Amino acid sequence: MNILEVKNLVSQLNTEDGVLHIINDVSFAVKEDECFGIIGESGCGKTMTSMSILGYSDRIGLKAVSGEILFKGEDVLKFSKKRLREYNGKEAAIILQDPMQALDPLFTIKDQMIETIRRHQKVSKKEAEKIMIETAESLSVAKEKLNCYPHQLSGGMLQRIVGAMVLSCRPKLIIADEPTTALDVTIQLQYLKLLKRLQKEYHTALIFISHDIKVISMMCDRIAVMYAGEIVETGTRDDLFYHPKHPYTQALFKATNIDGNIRERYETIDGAPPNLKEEIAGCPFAERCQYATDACISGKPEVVKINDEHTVKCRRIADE
Amino acid sequence: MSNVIELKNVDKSYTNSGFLKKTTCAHILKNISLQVEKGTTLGLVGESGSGKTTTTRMILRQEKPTNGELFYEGKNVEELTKEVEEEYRNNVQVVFQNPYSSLNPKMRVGEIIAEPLVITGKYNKEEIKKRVRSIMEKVGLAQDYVERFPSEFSGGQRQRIAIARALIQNPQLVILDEPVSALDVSVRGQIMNLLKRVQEKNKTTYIFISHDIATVGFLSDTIAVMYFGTIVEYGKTEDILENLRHPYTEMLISSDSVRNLSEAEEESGEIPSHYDEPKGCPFAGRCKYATDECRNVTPQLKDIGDGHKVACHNAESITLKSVVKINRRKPEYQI
Amino acid sequence: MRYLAKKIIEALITIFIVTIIVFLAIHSSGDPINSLLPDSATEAQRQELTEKLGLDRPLVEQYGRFVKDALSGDLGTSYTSKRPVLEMIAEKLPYTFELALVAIIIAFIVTIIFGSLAAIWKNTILDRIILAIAAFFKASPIFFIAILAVQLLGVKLRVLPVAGAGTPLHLVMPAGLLGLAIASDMTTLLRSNMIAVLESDFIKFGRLRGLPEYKVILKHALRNSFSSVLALSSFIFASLISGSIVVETIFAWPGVGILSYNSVISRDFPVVQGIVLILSILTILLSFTMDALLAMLDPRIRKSV
Amino acid sequence: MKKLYKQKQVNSLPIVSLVVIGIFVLNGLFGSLILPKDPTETDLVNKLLPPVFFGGTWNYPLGTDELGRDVLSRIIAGGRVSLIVAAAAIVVGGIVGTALGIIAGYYENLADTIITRLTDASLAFPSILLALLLSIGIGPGEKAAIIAIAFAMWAKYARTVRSEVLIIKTANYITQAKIMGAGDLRIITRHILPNIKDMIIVMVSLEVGMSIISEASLSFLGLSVVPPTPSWGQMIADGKNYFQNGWWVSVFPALITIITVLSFQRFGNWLKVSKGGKA
Repeated sequence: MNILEVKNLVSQLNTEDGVLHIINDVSFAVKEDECFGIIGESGCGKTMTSMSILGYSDRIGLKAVSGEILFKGEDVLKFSKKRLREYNGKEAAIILQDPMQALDPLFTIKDQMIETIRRHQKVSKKEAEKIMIETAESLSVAKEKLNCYPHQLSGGMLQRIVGAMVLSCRPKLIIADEPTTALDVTIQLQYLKLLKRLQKEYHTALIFISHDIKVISMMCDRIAVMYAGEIVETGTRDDLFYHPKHPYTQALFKATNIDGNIRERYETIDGAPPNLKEEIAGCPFAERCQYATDACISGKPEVVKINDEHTVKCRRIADE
Repeated sequence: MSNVIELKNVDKSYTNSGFLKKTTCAHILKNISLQVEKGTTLGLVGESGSGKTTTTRMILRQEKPTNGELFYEGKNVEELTKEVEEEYRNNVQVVFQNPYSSLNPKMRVGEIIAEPLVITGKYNKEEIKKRVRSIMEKVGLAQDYVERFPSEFSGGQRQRIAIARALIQNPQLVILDEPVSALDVSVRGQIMNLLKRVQEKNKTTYIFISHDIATVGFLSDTIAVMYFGTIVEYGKTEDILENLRHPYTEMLISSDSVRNLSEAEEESGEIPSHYDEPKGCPFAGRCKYATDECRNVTPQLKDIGDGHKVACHNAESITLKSVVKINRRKPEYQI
Repeated sequence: MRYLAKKIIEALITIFIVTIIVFLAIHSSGDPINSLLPDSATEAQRQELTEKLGLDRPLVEQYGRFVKDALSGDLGTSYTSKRPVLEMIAEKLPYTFELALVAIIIAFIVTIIFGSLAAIWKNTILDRIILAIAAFFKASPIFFIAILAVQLLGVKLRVLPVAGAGTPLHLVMPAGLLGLAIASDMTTLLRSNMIAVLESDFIKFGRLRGLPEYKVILKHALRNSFSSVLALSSFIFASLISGSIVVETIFAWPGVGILSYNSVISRDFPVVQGIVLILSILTILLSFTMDALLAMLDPRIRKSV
Repeated sequence: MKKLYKQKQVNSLPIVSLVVIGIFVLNGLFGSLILPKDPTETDLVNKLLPPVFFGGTWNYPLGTDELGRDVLSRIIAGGRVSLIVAAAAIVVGGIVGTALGIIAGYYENLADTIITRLTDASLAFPSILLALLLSIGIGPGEKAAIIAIAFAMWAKYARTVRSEVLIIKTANYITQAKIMGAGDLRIITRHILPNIKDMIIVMVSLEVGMSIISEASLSFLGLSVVPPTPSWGQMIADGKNYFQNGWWVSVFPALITIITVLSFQRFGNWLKVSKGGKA
């Protein structure tokens, strides 16, 4: 059963210099304890999508124009403030990118964890402490570290503490927004493996957001590729890894030099992503795509189903 | 075979004299010896706390080594005459990681690129204008960008401006301190190809610094892997990537290449702190091949065959898995 | 702890510099004698006073004597009332202290309430009103508001006593006005700090953990933004001290301020010198306590230095 | 709590404030030429005449004070001392303060500790206290007030500029300039100054208001201009004991002070918003 379904979500961000079309008709679904990846470069709207899913869009001036976000059948966009407070942290939670900024510098780790636990579970202080230590242990965080202040700990340790804080409330859905980008490479692998194990253990759905295709391929069962506010391709990891269809996904694999081998020259994608001020009539990747035709530029390509898991939004594939 | 830059047994340590608490002393660099041949690229790979940034600051003369010497074209940097000092300044340039903080927001692009020439004071206005135009063209920047301000450019374009500024004096050595880490994947390739093209054309020597071994491998002829202030492995790129000998290099490479997570270890430990340095090999705490000897005796860098140096007691006995192949001949990527 | 030790030394050095400034300012006119004696004084009187005050000896020696006396508590004797300066000041100081203390409390309360309100409801009418009032208080000289208040509350409505001390009612107007004057600076400061804090990651993460809004604001946002206000408090305490002198003069509050005003008119220079010394030391101590408070609030500072 | 999205604040030029500032400056410079009456000439016959709309005559548009002196001309004349004080505060405070701030921030060695201690000391020394001392020393008068205010002002600039320079120094383009061999002077003039220029302009416009108020407070306590020559603070002080039947004596100079200071602040905030954006 799908724990989360995003249906034709269209959102706009109002900024000082005009309205930006951040999310254009995004649809995807996430099953119960599945790890769903969203890959895309900076400015493609992946973080904004996660903010909408968590009902935080209002605070950052993001307005959902149409579409709905069904969390276990309930539309998050229509949540009341009270309902939102139940939903945040208890049912859906987030792990932010930079652990150094994610915790209040003036309070100890213990203080902030107890605060979170007691918010969602009506337990005594003693009880909450037990849960805290137990969850921290499952993320191999030593007990005495909990009494420190955030600035005294390393990035890797802090990110594990944030993980423990989130998992202690047993949320049904966790969104990890580039959790390892700020960490050292060797620590990164540790954290990913830990997150994967706990995701299975705590039966939570995980939406993993990253710009790095290698990290996503390691972590996720199904992956969606996002470009300029639209999902251009979704599919299982093997679908995308071995036979990516959309020209942008292919270019991304080539540019990332996925097998790590050293070559004569880097593959690049010429041009730059479109600015999101105006509505894009056709396919957003049209100007940078080598197979682009006039049809691509004028009309929106419709979604083509390759197999029941693999879908592509590209006119060239549709014609095949 | 003249080395542009050479470091010999360089140490660097900071002692902050504690007013009330005891004086603490952090050894940031321990016995670093490195050299860069003219026209080649030395790759410096290391994570936070490895000392790679301090090493670059030393080569850029922003830091003085606690002991050990730095040589510029065979001459000790401390005894350089005034003219050679000047020459050193024009011949060693740097490109930093963060494109948003390495350009003065209040200066126009033309002025930024021309600044190195203006500082030397040896060129008239016309000459500067001409050189700025030609270097901008070489790095792929449109001419009409000269009047614009940095805030109007994307990360990739800003890095091109920084590169243009570094190359305008046709320097012998350019230090690239993580030039592409802050850029998006698609733009990263453009900058790397640009750097390679520039080196092929005017034989510029590079020191390429990064935490990502694959990007370093692309440009470098020789690589030095740094961990916790020491060099743990040094050699030609092929040696380092294809028959690596140090467990940390293996961990670096494996962390970067794609495979399912089952092989990774959850407990691969953390970088020790400079204030309570572990005895013996700094990597012992995280190394799965560590023996008692490793935990007590600090391994020294020793040559294990035509220039391939390793600082590990059981370098010969352990077999390490390499996942990276170097096929510089095959440019195309097949999906 | 080291942080506090360092701060104490800094405060001592600053006080030392202040004594030099005070000394130089007094002697800036070269010959203070003619400003002390009426022009008609004979040459003999002039000579006699110079010896008595030791004004003929080299400056450095005078300064030495001045500091030695100050340390031993002898700030000279007042010309007009012939009583030791320290004693006069000690008599009046509690009043000024009381006034300053109540003013600070009022200022803190007003700042916390209105600063946070303006930050939370950013760019709304409420925010604009608070900013307008703060700007008005900042722009208008404190004594004019005092005069208005005296007319309105004191004379017309006869609600509050206009002068002197005694019942707590006497304290309301002077301390209130002084508090509001300081609060105007601090409110705008707290508002801008809090707006920045509210957009930070740990507030976003706090909200996304489901913490109730009142906890996010009162516990996390306020404490962080308030600690950055404390860091800039030394500006504010300078205006507190100068404000108190003005307020005391208007409301005839028997504090050190009015004493300094009267002794300027009566040209009683040791008293002025003593008061200025004590008031500036008071300011330094106040900003030192703020630093200490800041160290308690922010663990990063405690450990850093 | 519906959060209003950051719509584009209408950031039009504050014309009113500019007009007021213009009048203030012109009046300060040339005011004495257009004085309707001699501000110091007393005329006890028509003492405490109300302003023209409250029963007074056009002869004394803003009424007269307790000695029959014309309030309007005294305000015009009083403007002079306020302008001088404001100008002195900018010149001394702004230039000296900024220079010391840059040196302290940039060189961060002995110079820094000395300057910082000096700033702390003079910050702990509100202008009123210094004025008290100076009034004993060199006697009350314009000179004492200007020195007192400028002395307190430079410390504010020095401290703010120093903290700003410390932040800018960490940016790569400064290290880049050092590596390219740029001398300290060039780095300061080409890299540091342009980046703190906006902040200083904003601060100057806000601090001018403060200096006018300080001068008014000093003259209120009789520490600034010696009585015959008029000053706004002094007028407010004199008017305070005739408030019952001569409210205008205090109210008009106070209103002028507030309006001037408010327009400086409004202009400063407008600068901050419009200038801040471009960096």
